[in-house]
This record gives sequence, C-alpha cells and structure tokens, in this order.
Amino acid sequence: MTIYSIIFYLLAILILVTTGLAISRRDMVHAVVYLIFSFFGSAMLFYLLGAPFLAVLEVIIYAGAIMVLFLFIVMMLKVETAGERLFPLSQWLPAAGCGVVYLVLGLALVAADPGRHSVLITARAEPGAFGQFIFQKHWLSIEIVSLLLLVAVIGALLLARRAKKDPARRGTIEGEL
Amino acid sequence: MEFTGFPFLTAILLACVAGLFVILVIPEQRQAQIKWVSAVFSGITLILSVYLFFAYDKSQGGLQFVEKIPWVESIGITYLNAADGFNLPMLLLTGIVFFTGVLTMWELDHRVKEFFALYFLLVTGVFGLFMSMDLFFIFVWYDVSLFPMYLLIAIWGSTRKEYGAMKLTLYLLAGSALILPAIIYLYVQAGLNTFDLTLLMRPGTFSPFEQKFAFIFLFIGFGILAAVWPFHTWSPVGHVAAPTPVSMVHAGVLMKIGAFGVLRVGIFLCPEGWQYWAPLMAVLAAIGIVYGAFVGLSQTDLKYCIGYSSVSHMGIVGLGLATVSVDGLNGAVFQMFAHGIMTALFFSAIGYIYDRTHTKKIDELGGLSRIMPVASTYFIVAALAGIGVPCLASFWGELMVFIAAFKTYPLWGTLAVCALVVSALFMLRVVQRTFYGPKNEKYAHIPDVSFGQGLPRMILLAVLVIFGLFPALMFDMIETASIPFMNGLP
Amino acid sequence: MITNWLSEPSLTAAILATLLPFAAFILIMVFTRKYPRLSAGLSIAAVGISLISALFLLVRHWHLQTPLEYTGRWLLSGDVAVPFGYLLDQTSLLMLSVVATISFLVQVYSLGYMAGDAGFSRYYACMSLFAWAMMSMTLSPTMLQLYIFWELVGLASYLLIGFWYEKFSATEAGKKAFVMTRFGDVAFFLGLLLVLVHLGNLNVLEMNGPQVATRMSSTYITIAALLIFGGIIGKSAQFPLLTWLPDAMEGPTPVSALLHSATMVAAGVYLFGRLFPFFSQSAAAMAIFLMIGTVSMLLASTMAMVSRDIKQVWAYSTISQLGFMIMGLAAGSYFAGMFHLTTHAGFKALLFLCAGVFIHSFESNDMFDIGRQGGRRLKIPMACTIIAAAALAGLPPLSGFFSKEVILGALAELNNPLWLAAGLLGAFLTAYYTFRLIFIILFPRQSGAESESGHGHDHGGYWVMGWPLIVLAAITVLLGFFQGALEAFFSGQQGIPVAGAGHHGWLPFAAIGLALGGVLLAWLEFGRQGADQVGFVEKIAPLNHLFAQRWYIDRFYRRFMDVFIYGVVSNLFTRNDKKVIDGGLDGLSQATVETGRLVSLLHRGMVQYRLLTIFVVLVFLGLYFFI
Amino acid sequence: MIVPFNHVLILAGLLFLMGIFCVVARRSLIMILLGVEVMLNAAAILLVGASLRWQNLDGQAIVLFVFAIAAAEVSVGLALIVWAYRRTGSINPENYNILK
Repeated sequence: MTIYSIIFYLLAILILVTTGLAISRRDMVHAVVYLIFSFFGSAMLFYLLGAPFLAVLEVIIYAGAIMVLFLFIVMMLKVETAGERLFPLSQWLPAAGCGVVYLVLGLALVAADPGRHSVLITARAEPGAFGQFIFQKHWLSIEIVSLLLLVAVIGALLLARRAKKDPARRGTIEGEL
Repeated sequence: MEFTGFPFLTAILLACVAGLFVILVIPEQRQAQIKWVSAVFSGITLILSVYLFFAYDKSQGGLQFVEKIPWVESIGITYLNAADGFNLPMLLLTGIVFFTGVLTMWELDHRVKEFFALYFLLVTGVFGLFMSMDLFFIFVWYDVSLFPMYLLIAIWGSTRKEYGAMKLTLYLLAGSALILPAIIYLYVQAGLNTFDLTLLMRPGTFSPFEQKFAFIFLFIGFGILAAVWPFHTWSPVGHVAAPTPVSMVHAGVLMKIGAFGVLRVGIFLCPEGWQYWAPLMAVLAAIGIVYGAFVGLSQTDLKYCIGYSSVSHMGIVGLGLATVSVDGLNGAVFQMFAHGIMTALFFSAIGYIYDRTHTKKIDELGGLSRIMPVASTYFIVAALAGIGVPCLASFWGELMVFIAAFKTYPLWGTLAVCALVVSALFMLRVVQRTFYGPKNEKYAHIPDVSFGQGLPRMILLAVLVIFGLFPALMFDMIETASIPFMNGLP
Repeated sequence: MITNWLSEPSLTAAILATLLPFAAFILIMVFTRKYPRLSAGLSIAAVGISLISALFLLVRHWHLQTPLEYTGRWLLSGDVAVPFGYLLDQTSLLMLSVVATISFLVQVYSLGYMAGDAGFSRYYACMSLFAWAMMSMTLSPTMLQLYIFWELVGLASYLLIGFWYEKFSATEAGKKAFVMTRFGDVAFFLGLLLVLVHLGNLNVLEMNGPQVATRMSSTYITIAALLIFGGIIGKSAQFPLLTWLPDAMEGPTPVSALLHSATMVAAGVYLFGRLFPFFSQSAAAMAIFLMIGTVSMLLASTMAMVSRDIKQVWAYSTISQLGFMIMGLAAGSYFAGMFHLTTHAGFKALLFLCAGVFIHSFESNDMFDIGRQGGRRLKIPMACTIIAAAALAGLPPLSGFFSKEVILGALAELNNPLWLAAGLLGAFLTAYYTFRLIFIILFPRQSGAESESGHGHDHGGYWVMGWPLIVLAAITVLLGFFQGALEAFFSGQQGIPVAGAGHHGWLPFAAIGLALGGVLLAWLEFGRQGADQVGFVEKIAPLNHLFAQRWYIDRFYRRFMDVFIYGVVSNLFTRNDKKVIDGGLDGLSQATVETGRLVSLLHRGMVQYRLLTIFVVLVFLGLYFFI
Repeated sequence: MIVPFNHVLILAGLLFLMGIFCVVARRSLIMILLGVEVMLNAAAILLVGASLRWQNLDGQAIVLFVFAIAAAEVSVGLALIVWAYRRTGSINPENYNILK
C-alpha cells in the first residue's frame, strides 16, 4: 500500500461521507455546504488521478460557481421544509429497492471485469499538453459546448425575466411571492 | 365473381342489413311500425332459410349455393358463402329463433328502436358466420355478433345486468383473442395466401404438429363460446342478465356459434389435431354434462337453472364432436339444432312469466299451471325435451351422441348417460316448484297466453315436435356433410 | 319400407291400433281442450278401435308359426339405424290385447270417475298418450324402439300421477316415479348400448337368436342382461327401486288401475318375457333375477300387511305379484310369467277399479273408514272385490289360482327348495293381507254411518263405472280355464323352452291349504265376531314400524338425496363454480386491475418516479449491452 | 501505484447511487438538482480514472464537457425552479402533476 492509495482511500471516505451527509440534510443550506466539501474532495481526487487542470476547474466551477448558485437560490426561495418528512415512504422505498438492485448488479459487474486487478499508476496530464490536446482533437466539441453555454445563459435570462405583458398572470405570481 | 343461381345466402344477410337500416330510418315514436318492420324482415330471413333447407340437393351433397367475390386479393380475402349439411340446420335454427325472438319482444316499450337495430346487427353477424367459408369473414362475423350483445344486455337486461354483460363480453373477447392468433398462424403456415376455407382444408396443407398446435387454440377459443367446462361461468350469468329474446338468441344460437366454430374451423382445418385432442374434449364435455346438471340442482333462479342445463346440453354437443365418428358429428349437429330450439322455447316461456310476475325466483312462483295452463305447457314441454323424452327433438341428438360416445369412450359415455337421471331430477324439480302446487293468489289476475303472444312459442314447440317425430329430415341433411367429411379423413 | 300397407290386413290393424290413440292425443291437445266430452269421445273411440284391431290380430294369428315383422326406416345415421315397425308374435299379441282391453275398460270407467274434473280433457289426452306409447312399445321390433316408447310410457305415468298437480304429494310422487324409473332406465340404456356395440343392431329376434352367443362373450351377456334388468327393476318397481309405486297411488284411481297395476308396471315383466331367450343365456343373471323377484315379493307382502290405505295395499300387492311373475320367469318358465301377467292384469285392474268406486263414494282411502261408512252396501264393487281378492289369494277356481299354480310348479322344478318355500310363504301372506282388507270392509266395528242408505247409488256415474267391473270380473272368473288354450298358443313361439310340466301332485293342495290358512288367520283376527281387528304383526311394535316405514328404504333414499346429492355433490359443485372457477377468474381480473394500478403509480406525474423509471431502464440497457 | 481500478469504479458507483437516491427520495426540486450534480460528479470521477488507466486524454476531455454541461444545466434548471416557484409557490415535485 503506497502513500497514494492511502490518500485515495482517505479522499474516498471524505467524498462519500460528505455526500451522504449532504443528501440527508433537511436544511438545504447545510446540504449545499456539505456538498462543497465533497467537491473539494473530488478535486483532490482528480489531482491524484493526474488531472490537475480538471481539479482546478472542479473547484472553480462546481465548488465555486454552481454551489454558490445553489446557495443563492436556496436562500432566495426561503422554503419551509421543517415540518415535512425527510424521506417519504412512497419515495424512498422504491429508491432503496432499485438502489439495492443497482448495487448488487454493479458490484457483480465490477467483480466480473477481467481487468479489475490492473492497478492504476501515477501519471499526469500537464495543463498545457491537455489544452493542446483539447484544441487539436476536440475543437468542434468546444465550439458546440460554448454555444450550449450561450443558449443556457439566454434561456436562464428569459426564464428569470418576469412576464410583464400578461397582467393576470403577473397578479397571481406577485400574489404568490 | 362466381354465383350458382340466385344468391340466397347473401339475400338473407341483405334482409338483415336492410331491416337494420329501415329501422334506423323510422322515427323512434312509431314503435308499432318498427315492430312490424322487424317482423317482416325477420320473416323474410326465416322463409329464405326454410327454403334453403328444403332446396338443398341432398343426393348431390357438398357445397351448394356458392357465392364467391374476391375482396382483398393481395392477401387472399374472399367473400365466400356456401351451404352444406352442417350449416343449413344452423341457418334454419337462426331463422326460427330470430323470427320468434322478434315476436316474443312484441310488448317491449323501452327504447324500441335501438333494441331492434342492435338485435338485427347481432343476427347479421350470426347468419354471416354460419354461411361464410372464409376464415377472415368468419372471424369478422364472430366479432360483429359479440358487440351488440354487450349493449343489449347492459341496457335491456335484468339482475346484475352490467356485471353479466361485462363478464360475457370479456369471456368472449378472450375467446376471440385465442382464435385470431390461431387463424393467422394457420394462414401463414399454409403459405397459400388465401383465407378460403375450401382451399385450406385440403389434406396435407398443414403438418400434424401445426394442426395439433392450432386446434387447441381454436377449441378453447370457440369452446368458451360453447360454454365448455370450465369456461362456462359466463353463460348462466349472461342468460340471467339478458332480456328475453337476447337470451333466446344467446342460448339458442350464439352458443352454437362456438360449437359450430370448433367444427367449421377447428375440425375442418385440423382434423389430425382434432383426433389428437379428442380425448381431452371428451373429458371436458363429460364433466360439463354431469357438472351442469348437479349445479343446476341447487339453483333458485329459473334462468340460472336453464343456464346450467344449457351447460349440460352443450356438453353433449361437445361429447359428440369428441367421438370422431359420423354418428357423433350427426348427433352433435342435431343436438345443436334441438338445443337451440329448446332453450329458445324455455326462455320465451320464462320471458312471458317474468314479464307478468316480475320474478324469476322459483320459491316465489308456484301454482302457475292453474293460472296460465298454456304458458306452463310450453315450459313443461321444453323441460321434457331437456330431460330427453323421446319424440321431442333433443332426444335424437342425445341418443346418437351417447351411442357414438359409448363406442369410443365407454367410461365417459357411461358417465354422461348417468347424468340423465340428475338432469331429470333437476328439470322436474323446477317444473314442480314453479308450475305445480296450489293456485298462487298473488298471480291470480294474470291472463294466460293469448293466441298472438303464443305464436312464437307455438312455432318453437311445433318445430321441436316435428323434428322429434321425423328426425330423418335433419339427419339426412347432416349426413350429406358428415359422411364425406369423415371419409376424407386420413 | 311400409308399402302397400292396406293390402296387408295385419299391418293395417297394427297401425290402426297404435296410431289412433296418438292422433287422439294430438287432436285433444291442440283442438278440443275446451270440450271435455268431445275429448273423452275421441279418446275412447280411438282406444276402442285399437281394442278391435288387437283382438282381430290375436284371433287372426292364433296359430302363428313364425313371427311377423314389418319395419320401415325411421332414422339412419352413420351405422346406427333406427327402424320403426311392428313385430307380431305370441308375446306381443297377447300383451297388446291385454293393454287394449284394460285401457278401453278403464277409459270407459273414467267417464264416471273423472266426471266434472277441471282437467278432464287433459286426463284423456294423457290416457291416449299412454295407450299409444304402451301399444307401440308392445309391438316394437327393436329394442331401441322399445326403449323410446318405454320412456314415453314413463312420461305418461309422470303426467298422470301428478295429474292433480295442486297437491304437493301428487307432484312429489310423480317426480319420484319418474326419477326412480329413470334410474333403472339408464341402466337399461347402457345395457342396450353394450349389446349394440357387440351385436351391431338391436333387433329383438336377433337378440333372442342363437347368434348372440357367438358375438358376445358370456361375461358381456351377463353384464348386459343385468343392466337391462335394471330397467325392469325400475319400471316394475322391484327391489331396490320399489318405493315409487305406493306413492304413485296419488294419481287418480283409474290411472292406478291401468298404469300402476295392470299394464305399465307389467311392462317390465313383458320386457323380461320379450328378451327371455336372451336372458336365459346367462344362468348367473337369472339367479340374480330370481333373488330380486323373491325379495321384492316378500318385502312388498310384509308392507301390505300393515297398511290402512286401500290403494296402498293393492299397490304393495302389485309389487309382490310382479315379483312373483319375475320369479316364475327367472325360474325358467316363460309361460308361467306371461300367464300370471295376463290374469293379474285382469284381477288387479278390477281391484283398483272397485277401490275407485269406494273412494269415489266415500271420499276416503282408509279401509276402516270405508267399512264404517258402509262399504258393503255397494253390492257390485263389493262382490267384484271379493272375486278379485280371491283370485289374488289364489283360490280356485279363479284365474289367479291357475297362474300361481304354474309359477309354483316352475319353482318346484328348481333344485333349491328355498325358492318354493318362499313362493308358498308369499302365497300365504297374500291370502292373509287380501282378506284382512276384505274383512275390515265387510265387518266394520262401529258402523255409525251405515244408516245413510244407498250412499253410492245416487252417484250419476255408478253404472258407467259398474259395467267395466262386471266385464273384468267375468274375465277373472273365466280366464283360468283358458290355461290350456294359452299354453297351446305360446307353444308356437320360437326359442322358448316348453315348460316341463313337472308332476307335483301335492303342490295344488299345499297352495290351497296355505291360502286358506291365510284367509282363516285373517278371519280370526278381523272377521269373526269380537275380533279386535288388530293383526298379529301390528301387535309387535318394532315389526309394525319396520313394515309401515317400508323397511326404511324410502328413508334411506331421502337421506341419500338430501345428504349426498344435494348436500355434498350439488353443493360442492356449486361452490366450486362460485369460488374456484368464478373466484379464480375474478381473482385474475382483480390481479389485472391491481397491476394496472401499480403501473399507474408510475404515471402520477411525479418527476421522481419518471426519473426512477429512466434509471431502471438505463441500468437494464447497460446490463444488456455490457453482457 | 495508486489503487486497483475497480476501487475507483466502486467509489463512482456509490456516489452515483447516492445521487440517484437523492433525486428519487427527496421532496424538493433543489435537492433533486443537487442529486443530479452528485451523479455528474460521480461520472466525472470515473472518467478521470478511466483516462488514467488507459493513458488516454479523451476521458479528461469529456470531463471538461461534462463540467460545461453541468454548468449550463444548473443555470437553466435553477432558473426553471425559480420560475415554477413563482407560479405555484412550491418546490415540491408532487405539486407538478397537472399533466396527469
């Protein structure tokens, strides 16, 4: 067992525990904060697995942008969740059932994998080389993704804009807010 | 196109359809007019079917009055009607029951127009099925005759009518769900690109395995309609729920469609499958005969009693078909005819009683013979026919079936014969409780059947007696089909 | 085919004899139901012509050598042919004459007896139906035709027993009669089927011919004979199906006279005679028949000893005498059985018709009651009853004496003396119960109502009812002297062993002695001055009870019906229908609905369920592609 | 030498399971979206691991696209949630069944 593997297991435990805590919080602010920790763990795992650039991106985009966005929305909507049951029976029972089946199947698949004992060796994709690779080989995809992001931005803006034309609807929405 | 002479068979169908349209055109308020139109058009079908019955050339045999029009040539669907010794008795039966059913319903005043329209549609399907020689049309007519049934029972019925109608429809659709795959299977396996029965039934078209496979589907599918045990429970419920003429058509004709379908499609196309499965058919039929009689013993509703007796009697038809012999086929077809007339008479008589007393419970009736001697006579004669008293039509069918069954399956034949005691006990019990006993003051005011009301029952009774005294009329006819068919078997 | 039937007088007569009553039946049912007198006229005219035809046939063929057979096709299906026709030989001609005579007399008698009844036309219609069926049955050339009319005779019996259908007991008795005989008939039918399968047809002459033994193994012959005998047991009310006949007395008395004593129940014996050569091929079967006949005879005699109902007594005695005939036939003497059948028809019909007059006059079936009300004042019926009773008891020189003598002679021929002893015991018991009844009516103890003089004479129908009695009484007295003639008549019959006239000089004396002993015992207990009119059997309570309850046979059947048929089988099947078959199918449809409901949970519009479904599907897709 | 590859697989699988559980079992649109993020993250981990195992940069490239799509999805998704919340006053998915 090398130091890397110890780090891997520690990170794995960190990720799983924080995620587990995140999904079981009643207060969504807590959940988001726990998830940020989970993403930090993931970022370190990426670094360990030889993707420093992605590790940085993970921190910036996931832990930074996305989670903050969540936090922002959670705080903005001020949803009362105190009184509800966290996991209603009609929902967690099928989820757990499917989860168990998935787990069994997944483990069986992993165990059946012929190359399961091939051990990962340390390697590293330098950001410069990675960037070059991306723009040489996947430039078209990059363009498409950028287009997608643009659409997302426009869409988000459109959705967030209040409909002013329809007074009746506005009335209801304002009444609700 | 191919016609041999005037298309009588199509004329029967057209009479039904024309009647249907004329009824649809008449305004709803003119009830008497609707009834007269129904009587006239059903009378035309009756006359045509009687004419066909006697015009058929028995010395020549085979298919006669053939009408053939190719319809969808790409997949070989042909409008093909023909008459032979098997379907002429059935056509005659349908004609009689149809006409008498219309007359029986003369006093209807609730939604008359819809009733007769649906009734005509139902009978169109029945006639079509009996005369068609094309697999595709047989299936279509089969379904045409099923759907009006649901409405007829659910709207004009009595005693849990929705339940009865639903049960009946579901059962029969289950039957047709079994028939359709079998028909398609046979169509594909034959590879002749035709639904024409006369081409498909040539020996060697299907391998023995294909025949065995398809036959069991066809047997169960059509058998459900013939109330083969243990698929019979829809029939008593349906009988009880249905209005009088629908009960008549239902028990009198519709159940015959099942048996006829087994004969026409199952046995004609898959003779080897028939021989292979015959022991099973015999067992089911024998159980049905005994079982129906015993269950009938402990019923309290008049119509339920008759319903279970139908199960028992249709068991006799099944037993006849299972014997794989000329006698068995003759007996079975004759029994179909006789049972049709008999149950029609039963339900017609019950209909009269029910309309007047508003009850079908045996315990609440009693002593009716003194009040309405003629009406009770009709019922009692039907009951005697049900017992199998000689010189009434159903005796001969039973006799032939029992003789054939005893030769082929001594054990089941004996069992079926023993059921005669039970059926006698059960019929006489019904007769005794309903008609005998002290005069029932509650119903003392009810008039007896008048001549006009009695007319349909008289016709049925006369048919029962005529074919009881001269069974050869019918047997000679059936033999023209059954003997060549049995001789043609491998 | 029946062609040129006019040129054949025998055939014409046979057709007339059988078909006219049928025509009368149809005419009455369809047209003349509203006119009772016309109906009665039609029916009597038809049966009168039948009688003339029958007598014509009997006289014409008195010296018949070979049986005459006329057949036409009734039905042909595959290899089963049902011919319709007539077979004229000694057996059928004699039976036809008996049936026609009694039918005619009884129908005339009924004019008085049934006068004013609401169902007068219906009565005559049924009587015609019976006459038609019975005569056609008698002349049947094949067993299938015989079976058909056998059933029709049963139908007529059912309709006539339940004639007064407003009485529950009458309809119950009719039902019982039909179902019990049906029970026997099913065995009969199966026996016929067995013969048919082996022999190929059911021609009576062929069944009686020698070729049967070559085509059927002896085991099958025995089985077939036993099964056919089942029909005889049912129709002739032999043990164990004997209890319907006493109940059948619920019908009008002329009906009892005609159907349930003289002719219809004798049809069983007639069938035995008809197939006598066939039956005698199986010794084992004959032994069983003998046993059944004996048991029935003795059982019925004991029942008759304690009954108070006059018709019941005669009904029991009918069973007993039928058993006696069967004993005679089974003992191997064809003539004995048929001769007793003939004489019995005469005197038993007479007894019933007399009883009918009593019942008609006093409106009571109870013999004590009849005696008290002055039964002996009705001179003609009383005298006729005594004559017939003496014949029944076997006192010379009446017909019953001769025929019984022949049977006892046949029994004496058997190796085992037990049968003869049983026969003699039967003779004794018969004399005892017969004269018990006579003495009770003749010597009533408290004759309170006797002052009403001429009670019966003011009934209008008295003379109409009277003269058939006289005719029958004459027959009863005279028939015995024709024994020789009849024996000669039957000697022409083929295939029938000539009765070995055993010489038992002591036998007539023993029989007369026992009969007189019976009469004497009855006199001591019922007749003499100061007798307490309580029989020795009635003093022993358990025995009395046993006999009065018909040896509990009826009780057993009732319980069997209630417990087994209704309680177990019918109930079980009904439950099976409701619970298992219907329940199963309802369960199936319920399950379909439930499945639908479960599936519909996924379609509640919940985003999460859809996601779950997507997930599951993706997992399976992944599995599919991965493996 | 880090760990056998299947350990990465197991980690990713467990994480994915948690994500799906969150998506299905929670009654809040925001948590559902959160669950989706967890699942995406699990996929990203697996892709990076696979990229290391086969020494192929394509895996990492796809992770990059995953991030981009995640960002787009979250922005649009959250906007939708806000919009829906304004219309109905609730973020409970049970209330969004008017299509039923």
